[in-house]
Amino acid sequence: MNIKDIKKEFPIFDNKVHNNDLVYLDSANSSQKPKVVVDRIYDFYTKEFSNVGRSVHYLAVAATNLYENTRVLVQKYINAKDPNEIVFTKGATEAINLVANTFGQKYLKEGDEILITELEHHSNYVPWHYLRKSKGVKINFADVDENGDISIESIEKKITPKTKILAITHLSNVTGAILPIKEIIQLAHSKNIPVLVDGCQGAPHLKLDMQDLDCDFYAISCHKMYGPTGLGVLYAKKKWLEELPPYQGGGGMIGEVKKEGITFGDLPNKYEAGTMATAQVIAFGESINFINKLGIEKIEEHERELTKYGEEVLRKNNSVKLIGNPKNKGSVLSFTLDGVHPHDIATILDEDGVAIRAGHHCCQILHEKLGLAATARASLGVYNTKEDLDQLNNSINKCIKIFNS
Amino acid sequence: MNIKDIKKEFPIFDNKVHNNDLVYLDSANSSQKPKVVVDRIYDFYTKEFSNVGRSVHYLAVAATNLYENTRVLVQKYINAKDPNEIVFTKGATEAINLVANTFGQKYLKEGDEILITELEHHSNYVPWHYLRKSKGVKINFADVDENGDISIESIEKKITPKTKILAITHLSNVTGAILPIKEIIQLAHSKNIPVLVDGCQGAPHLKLDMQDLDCDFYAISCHKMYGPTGLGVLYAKKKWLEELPPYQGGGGMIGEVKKEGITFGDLPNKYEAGTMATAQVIAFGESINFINKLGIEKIEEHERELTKYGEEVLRKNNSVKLIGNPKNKGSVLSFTLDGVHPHDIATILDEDGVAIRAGHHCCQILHEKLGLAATARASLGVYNTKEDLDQLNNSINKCIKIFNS
Amino acid sequence: MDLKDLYQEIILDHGKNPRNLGKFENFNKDAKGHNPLCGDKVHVYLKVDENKKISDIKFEGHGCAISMASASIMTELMKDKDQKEVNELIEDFLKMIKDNPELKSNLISDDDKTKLMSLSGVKKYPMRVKCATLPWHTLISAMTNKPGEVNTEKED
Amino acid sequence: MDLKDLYQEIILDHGKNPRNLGKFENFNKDAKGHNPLCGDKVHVYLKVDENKKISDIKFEGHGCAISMASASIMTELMKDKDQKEVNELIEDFLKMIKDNPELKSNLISDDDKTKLMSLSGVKKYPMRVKCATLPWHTLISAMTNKPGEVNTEKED
Ligand SMILES: Cc1ncc(COP(=O)(O)O)c(C=O)c1O
Ligand SMILES: Cc1ncc(COP(=O)(O)O)c(C=O)c1O
Repeated sequence: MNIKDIKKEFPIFDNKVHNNDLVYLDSANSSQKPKVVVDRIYDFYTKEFSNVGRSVHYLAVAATNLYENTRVLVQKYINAKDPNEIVFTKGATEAINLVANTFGQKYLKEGDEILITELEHHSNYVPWHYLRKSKGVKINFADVDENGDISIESIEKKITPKTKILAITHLSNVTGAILPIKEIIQLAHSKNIPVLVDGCQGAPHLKLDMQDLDCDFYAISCHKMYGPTGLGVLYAKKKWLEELPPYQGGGGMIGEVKKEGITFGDLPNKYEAGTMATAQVIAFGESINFINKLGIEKIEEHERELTKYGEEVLRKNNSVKLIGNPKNKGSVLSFTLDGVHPHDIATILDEDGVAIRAGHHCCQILHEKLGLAATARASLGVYNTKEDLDQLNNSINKCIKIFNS
Repeated sequence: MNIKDIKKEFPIFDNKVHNNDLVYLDSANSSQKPKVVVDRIYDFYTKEFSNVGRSVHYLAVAATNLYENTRVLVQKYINAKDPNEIVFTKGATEAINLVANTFGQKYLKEGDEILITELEHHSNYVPWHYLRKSKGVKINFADVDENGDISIESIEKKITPKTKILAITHLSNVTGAILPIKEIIQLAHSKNIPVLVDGCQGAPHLKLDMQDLDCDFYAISCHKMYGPTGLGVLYAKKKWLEELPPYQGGGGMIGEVKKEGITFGDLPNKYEAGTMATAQVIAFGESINFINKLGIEKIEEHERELTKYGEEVLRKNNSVKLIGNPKNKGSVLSFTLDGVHPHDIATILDEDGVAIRAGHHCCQILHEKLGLAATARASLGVYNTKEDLDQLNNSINKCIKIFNS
Repeated sequence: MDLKDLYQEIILDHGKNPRNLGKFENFNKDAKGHNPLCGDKVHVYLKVDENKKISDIKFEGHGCAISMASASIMTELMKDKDQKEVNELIEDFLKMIKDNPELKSNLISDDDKTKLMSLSGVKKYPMRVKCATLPWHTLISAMTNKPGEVNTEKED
Repeated sequence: MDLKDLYQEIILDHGKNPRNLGKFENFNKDAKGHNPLCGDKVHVYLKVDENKKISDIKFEGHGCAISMASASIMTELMKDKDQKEVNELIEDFLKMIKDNPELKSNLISDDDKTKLMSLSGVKKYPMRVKCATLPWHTLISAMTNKPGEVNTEKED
């Protein structure tokens, strides 16, 4: 597989959009799926389908093995110590809710502080916000700088003796800033503060090593990682999964159930209540295989080159204002055009088959700070090419022409 | 489509299990998927994939329409008043957790009582159990009778002035009892008690009419309804969805997000935080279409006939002890054999390609009451035939032979 | 080409230079509208006189060309209309955006109809319909003085 | 046929008439094992003497033929073994069930080996391996006197 013609592995690109080739620049929202992943879903449902873990018949045994196999693939992919540190959820949003809810229940009390940043996606703010009401905690925000970056110092400044947990993004879905999370985690740990990393944009684009990073929690969104919708991963250090209370209750996560009380199952079952997203988990194994086959290092390199090229092209375009100029930028190119609202940009680009996103990208706090109600965002995946970025620029010029004629 | 040869619509039956035809009798656990549903997933991912609701580009618009279309299909299928009364969740388990959590937060306080039954699946007990600890509520259990049935009187007996909510199954996944829920709901409402119905086994087998039933909440598991894994539906009366607090927090469910506070979005967004199971929701639309094409009344009739036949066959077999003899029995045949443990039965049946489930079926309370640690369960779907039940009986006889030789 | 229908001269003009933008002192009704998915916001201010006639109308807000143009044109047309007329116009507009090929009301001149029909290009852009209708729903709120915001996610 | 390997005469016999079933008065170590997914339960009681030798061993519980036979055969073989021997036998058995084609230990007679090897039929039935190993993991707990239950979901 050559990364230059990886588009062929993605059947979506055989389709036309408004009679044009699809130039898909919305991968930060959700990535397209390689054929192997879609085929795996098809084959599973048509040849192997069964529920996992509960029946002893042939199909159930096979499905359970496939399901657990993905857990090991994910473990290895992110270099976690133990497969039981991998919890499947319905999405990264649920993963963060799970941590906020159970950590809050067990460890937080009135007056405690949670530290997040101004860069955070709503998914890494709203779940913590709930604890304001239920527990009376306070939420502090580390300042984003004028480059759309978060520095170690900005975190340090907001840590107080009451800070009980730090929740921070790995890669901003608006400015593209890749945060120095390893150093930030070291800092937090030196003050005994556990760290949750929102890895939605990190996991699809950066090589991960949980043991090296040493974070306490890491949330992954599988549909942004060439995987199926309706699936997320929570990595958590084993000690947390053992110490925290369970989250949702239901079948499969219990030990003994009596009228007077209930004991809970061991890992990994404790956090996987009810019938899980079996087909999606199994197919996600193919997403990991797909990435592994290309090599995440190769993907990183390819995307770094593309991001640089995209920045160059857009900076040369005088009408374009790029949002964020972080030290270390990954796969996200947000921008505005003078006199053209991002929604209008998105509509006009779409006519050329160029799919981008416009809006606040679930980052209202950041947009308020930037003084913008909305931005346009082109975001990259493994299948993108320099030609895609040239087309983006051409279509941007068309917007300008329409609006300034 | 003739219901007699509906097996053809399910590709799984083209496969052999241990060189035998698959006799799938584990539908209460999870149903097999018709080709139309699997094809829909395939087509969506390969031709139409995009995230829902957030982008204005072509694919996103199309996906959003497809997604919302399923909401309307579900609304009509269960005759809800308003499509916004349909909330997509990751499963029935999450649906019940959502209600227990938010209802508990808002309305329950120490000393209040929750009424469930001895028939309930762990998914309709554990979420309520959490409120014991967090709120100091009490859980009461309506008695199951010797037929594995729940009578209106057994509910009435356990209602007290402190009962704040009733949570009850529609169709028992062990005894097959179809409960008189309409009358039970009337009774509860006459005492101002809202009712959650665990419809996991009801929805795939019985014609539903939310406006007629008048229940407050109804939980559905899509994978048991010829749909994809990783998806559930919560039906809730609009007034509840408006009054209750949100559940998980994240993108898409907010109104305005500021550092000081957050307002939440309107229905249906309020309860759908983060990227939803887009592909699964869209494919589930095809499950509903599939059922509608056959006609749920036809399916009911077919399954009633099969259940009756299965009961007859098994009652004639002197070694078999059927579990439960409810007034109104649906699609579930649980049994034991003297001297053969259910797990051994399941293994031996599996060798013949007969897939059943053995264990407590996530109903430990009921099994304790029955004085059994485990039962064997054959459960039916639209694709089953009388021949399947004959094969079940033959394979049961093989168990007996092995164990009594 | 559809884009030309969507971004007609008149839309671009009203989008860039919205009429009646701003606030005035003695308004007696107002309402805010918000589309949480995209962030568009509009705040409509009214002065309704004793005869239930809109004697003044302005708006504040930000959003795409479509929503700004829609608010701008709407405020132009609504001035001096009484409650009944306002309702008729709103209904007519919303129906046109949804299904009807044309505007039916006789309350406005043919020129004004042409102006309003310039917004009909959104019909081919389902995600943009909400941009065009947000100011109108907000006007409904303001007229009926419902407290709080109009949220375009609510309707249809 | 594989089923014949799984349900050998000896398994069926021990499954129906488990040896050492019950409890005795003066046990000094015990542990409970539980497989929450299927409900199998076993409770192992030991009397370990001053030389760390198992002078008595019994079990209570319920479960499938495989788990009952496994507990029955295990208790027969463990009597009068000292701690080191017990560990060696457990390790040997668990390895055999997982990978090894045969038992390697020289602590038991060929007849006893044959008896124990009768459980090897589960290798072809991955979901049933836990049934065979539950009593053995519970014995480990009892020997090391870990508090609480052994839960087969924990290992591998
Ligand atoms: C009666 C009943 N309730 C709840 C559930 C849980 O459904 P799910 O596992 O799909 O969340 C099931 C199925 O396992 C069931 O049969
Ligand atoms: C940085 C970030 N965090 C969280 C999320 C939420 O992920 P999901 O919607 O898959 O739960 C996203 C994606 O929308 C994101 O980009």
